[in-house]
Amino acid sequence: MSMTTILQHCLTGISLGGAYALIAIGYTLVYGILRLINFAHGDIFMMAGYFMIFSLASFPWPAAILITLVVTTVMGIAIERIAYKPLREAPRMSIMISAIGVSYLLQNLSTYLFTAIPRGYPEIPFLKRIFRVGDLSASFVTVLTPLLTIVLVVILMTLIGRTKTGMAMRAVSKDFETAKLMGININAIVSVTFAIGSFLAAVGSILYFTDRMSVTPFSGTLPGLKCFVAAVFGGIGNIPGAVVGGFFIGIVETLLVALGYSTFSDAFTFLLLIVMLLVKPTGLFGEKSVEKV
Amino acid sequence: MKKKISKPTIYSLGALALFVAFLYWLDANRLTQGMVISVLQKGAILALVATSMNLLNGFTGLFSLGQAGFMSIGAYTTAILIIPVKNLDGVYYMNGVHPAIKALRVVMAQAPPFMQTIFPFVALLLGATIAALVALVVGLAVLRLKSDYLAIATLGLSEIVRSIFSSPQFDQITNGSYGLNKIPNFPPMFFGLIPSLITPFIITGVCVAFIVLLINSSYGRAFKAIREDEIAAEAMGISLYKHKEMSFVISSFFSAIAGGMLAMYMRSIEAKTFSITLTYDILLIVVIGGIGSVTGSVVSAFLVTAAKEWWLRFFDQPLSLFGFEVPLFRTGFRMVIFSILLMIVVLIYRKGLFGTNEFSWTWLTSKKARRKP
Amino acid sequence: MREALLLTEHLTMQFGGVVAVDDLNIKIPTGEITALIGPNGAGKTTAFNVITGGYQPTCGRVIFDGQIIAENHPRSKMKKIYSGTYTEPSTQTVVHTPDQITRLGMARTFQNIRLFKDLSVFENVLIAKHCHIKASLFGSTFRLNRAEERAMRAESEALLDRVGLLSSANEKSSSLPYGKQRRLEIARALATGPRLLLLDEPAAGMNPKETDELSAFIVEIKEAFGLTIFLIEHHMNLVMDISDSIYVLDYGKTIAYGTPAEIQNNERVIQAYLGVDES
Amino acid sequence: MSILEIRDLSVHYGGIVALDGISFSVKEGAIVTLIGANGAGKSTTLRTIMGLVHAAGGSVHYRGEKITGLDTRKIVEMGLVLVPEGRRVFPNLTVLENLKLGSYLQHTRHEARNLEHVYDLFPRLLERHWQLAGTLSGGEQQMLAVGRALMANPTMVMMDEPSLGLAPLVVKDIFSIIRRINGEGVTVLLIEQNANVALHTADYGYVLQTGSITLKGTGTELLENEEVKVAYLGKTR
Repeated sequence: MSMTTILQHCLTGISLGGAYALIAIGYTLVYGILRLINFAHGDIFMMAGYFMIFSLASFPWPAAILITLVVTTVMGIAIERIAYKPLREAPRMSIMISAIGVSYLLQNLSTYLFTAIPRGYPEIPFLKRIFRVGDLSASFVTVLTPLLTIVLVVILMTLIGRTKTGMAMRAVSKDFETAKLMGININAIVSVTFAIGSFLAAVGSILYFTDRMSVTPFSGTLPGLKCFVAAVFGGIGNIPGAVVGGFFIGIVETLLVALGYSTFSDAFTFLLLIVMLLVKPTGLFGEKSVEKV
Repeated sequence: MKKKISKPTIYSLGALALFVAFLYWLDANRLTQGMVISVLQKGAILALVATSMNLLNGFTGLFSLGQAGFMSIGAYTTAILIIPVKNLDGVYYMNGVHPAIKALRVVMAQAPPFMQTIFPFVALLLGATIAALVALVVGLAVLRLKSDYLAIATLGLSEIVRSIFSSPQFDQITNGSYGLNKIPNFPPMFFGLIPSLITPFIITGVCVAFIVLLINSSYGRAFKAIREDEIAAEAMGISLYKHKEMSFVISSFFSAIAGGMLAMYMRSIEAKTFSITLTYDILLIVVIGGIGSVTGSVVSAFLVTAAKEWWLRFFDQPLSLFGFEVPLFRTGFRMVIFSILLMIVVLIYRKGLFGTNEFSWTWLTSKKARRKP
Repeated sequence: MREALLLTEHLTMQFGGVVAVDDLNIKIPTGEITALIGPNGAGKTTAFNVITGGYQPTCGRVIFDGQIIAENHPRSKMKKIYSGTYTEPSTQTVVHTPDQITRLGMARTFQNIRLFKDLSVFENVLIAKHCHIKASLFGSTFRLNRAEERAMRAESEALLDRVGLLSSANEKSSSLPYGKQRRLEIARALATGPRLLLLDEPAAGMNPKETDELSAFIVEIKEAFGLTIFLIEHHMNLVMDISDSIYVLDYGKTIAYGTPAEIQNNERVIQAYLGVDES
Repeated sequence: MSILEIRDLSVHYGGIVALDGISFSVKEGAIVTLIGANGAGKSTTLRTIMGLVHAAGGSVHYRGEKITGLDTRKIVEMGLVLVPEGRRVFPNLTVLENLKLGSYLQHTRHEARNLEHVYDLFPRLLERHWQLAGTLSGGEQQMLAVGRALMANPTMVMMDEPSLGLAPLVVKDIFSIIRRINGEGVTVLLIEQNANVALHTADYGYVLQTGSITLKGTGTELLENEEVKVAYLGKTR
């Protein structure tokens, strides 16, 4: 393999990793606060793909992007309110099953509404513009994805680090009850968490699908699970960890595909998960938690 | 002392006899009753996986999502061992069949006829044994994980198995992404005394009976103790590691038997068949039936299959009432309705059909009285 | 003093830099009732958890009936932050899981009742009998151990009768009133056939009348089953009533040891409980 | 005039009666203590008042208004705060952030003023304001927990075992701070196992035994009462 090809693959990998990172943040935030693997997160990402297809059919792209972001965010909040909130006091298995149920519902609903046939993802012209540097060529979206990811992560970190809401989020993730004693509205904080997660999933969706050109009702399942792995890998609850995990999985996956092991790229992700859980369950940057008997 | 047969036993035997008679009737009318047969057979297969998943999730409290993976091990093993030798080259027309498999199958084909009739069952058992061994090894590692981490690790495991089966590196064994077809249907049992149509019910019956016996044994009680409270169970002298491993291995064994039967039922399999969605489908059956109820899982498997494949079909057809075209009715609507029903069960009627109760005749008659206010 | 059934030597349990149990040396004489008392957060339950195998000690050893059931010495990272007073190098590491320790003959109850809530009273006790089962998984599934199973059931029934819970044998354990739940938890521990019974705050949440009943009950089962009892308790009436000797723990350290009368008049104990008179 | 009035409050956990119809009141501007052995129901009382635990019966009135069943947030807004048992500072947040969360419902303008006040009471916290709360010593964490409560500009503070697990000298510090806060007009309800120090500090006290109030009186009265000792150490045989 020539140097150029390797670089080319790395570029693709970084781009894919950026999209993964954005989705992984959603998992990590929700898990951090509710201790829930939001199995429906990948499907929210998939739905965002369809929202874009339909909004771009009738609106110019800036409006379409805005609509997609808003609708996806609202959907994320609604899912939490309807399917997770009633189960907050229930055993952990119930809420996980509910999340799986939502995932199932979204897949079936989108099959019904949009059929299982892959829908072409519309091209947003400026994203598809091709850049050439020497022998390397890349579309604008490939370059934009990692950059945008970094920018969004920095904004998010600032939000969580500096604002009152961010502080409240960190407090809630550690101790529900004491957070209540501060007068923090837990439900509002949980909603904010889902809003941020869904918003980032929508951004990730636009970047991801622009590169992949079509959406099916099952497009979200595998990327969703992989991004959860990314979140676990980086240390669940830890945002930079999720980003690192996302990039890592994106790059390794791309390289494996390039080497002709495309079917093993999924297996690799899950192997990584299992090994990580066994060797360092807290992930790369996760903090230890002492369990009480 | 003369044993007195109790009323419930008579009812049960009666119901069983009626069901068997019905199956024989179906066998006689198999040309006209295709839909019923198909639904019942699939129901029986899913009843077995659901029960084995319930053993793990409902009775031992281990939230595992690896069923599809173990089913695929059973399905592939069975398929490879029972596709007729004459069809092998046709099935593997793209990549050719692995010489070892070919050789084994040729030897098997020369066995005496009565051996031939038990090969399908041997294949099912072999698949299940392999799955159990995989579970044994994997269990050493993943069973240390707690609740959601265990769920995601087993789900990952299932995906690993799937990607191995579909990878080009194993083309000559699994036929990669083309999958396997021309798989023979269920074999008859007892030299044709029991027609092939009834075979899956017998297998499921035997396996479910085993699971029920296990659950009601001392070991089953230990499983339940772990479900209720791990720390207390351990303090009562129950080895968590040993019992979790037992439950995981047994559950995987029976999932693989069901997988093998699924291969016989569908006649063709591919790695995609055993995706996460299949595990979700089974989980939903367990949830609807009641987590921790074997009868719940069995009844729910038949109900869900019948509803999905048969009764709710009309949702997928355009419907006109009194000349008006009813909106919404078209392909896929059935599954939406089904998902919504499911969410209602999950959110409102959380115990499912049976909760943690088992069906019994006395329970049936007193159900009204016991219903919660 | 009679021979000790349980001994701890220089037992220390550290969580990071926090020393929860500090150089604990106790002797539980066979056939006696020994109490461990001390203010909230003194490290009593931690000591219990170390003894029953829930935690691996940082240092020191636990000896049950002459056998070392847990031993450890501070290593690697722990060595650096180890703040215990015990310096004599202990070289071996012995670990037993809680279930192994139970099978050796030591059973416990929990501070916040941990019954198998969804199971019946009878099943709760029957499950505890499982730890000594001889039949294999298949033997038990195919009912090849009829005699054993029958014996397990008969013994469980007898035990429930003994503790006065037979009439509620088929009730869900969580539906029992509080006092009976406590009693059931003790019965369940007894079903494992222990020689040493550890009770973690058995009277927590009980009113004086229930507490008195419990005192009598503990003495009764001690005699009936030939037990040695080690208990943590805050209800001083109970402790003073039934204990042969008492250890007092404060900030992880043993501050007093003696008979109930000695403890009640010990200045340090009174201070630990009522606080320092600051005026 | 009593600022807090508990009438016949009972709480059940499953089948367990944690509080069996207790009644007591707290005078405005006073330090009142509720003492009793472990498991007597002291923490449950405070948690029920704050709306963290559902009351099975009875009512809580704060400044004449019934607050039973209200959202914790509303109760904090009304100026009643709790310093929870075991400090419960947010270990992943800095000292300053912990304090800021204390005035979550306050206007930013008040926040600065409250902060100044808290730093004045606990200069230690100012020194360590950038440090993660999890790295503080037990005593400092307790100061932070108290400071955080004061950030809400409360009319009344309830404290759940502020002396728990602290060295005697630190306990002394904490109690002198409690008196100082009280001197500034804040009503204090104190829960303690450490009866001596609590009764010396308090104007009035109640003794709670397994879910019921068995004794009451002024601090000095209770200190001299032999029965208090019995409640802790049991009857002599």
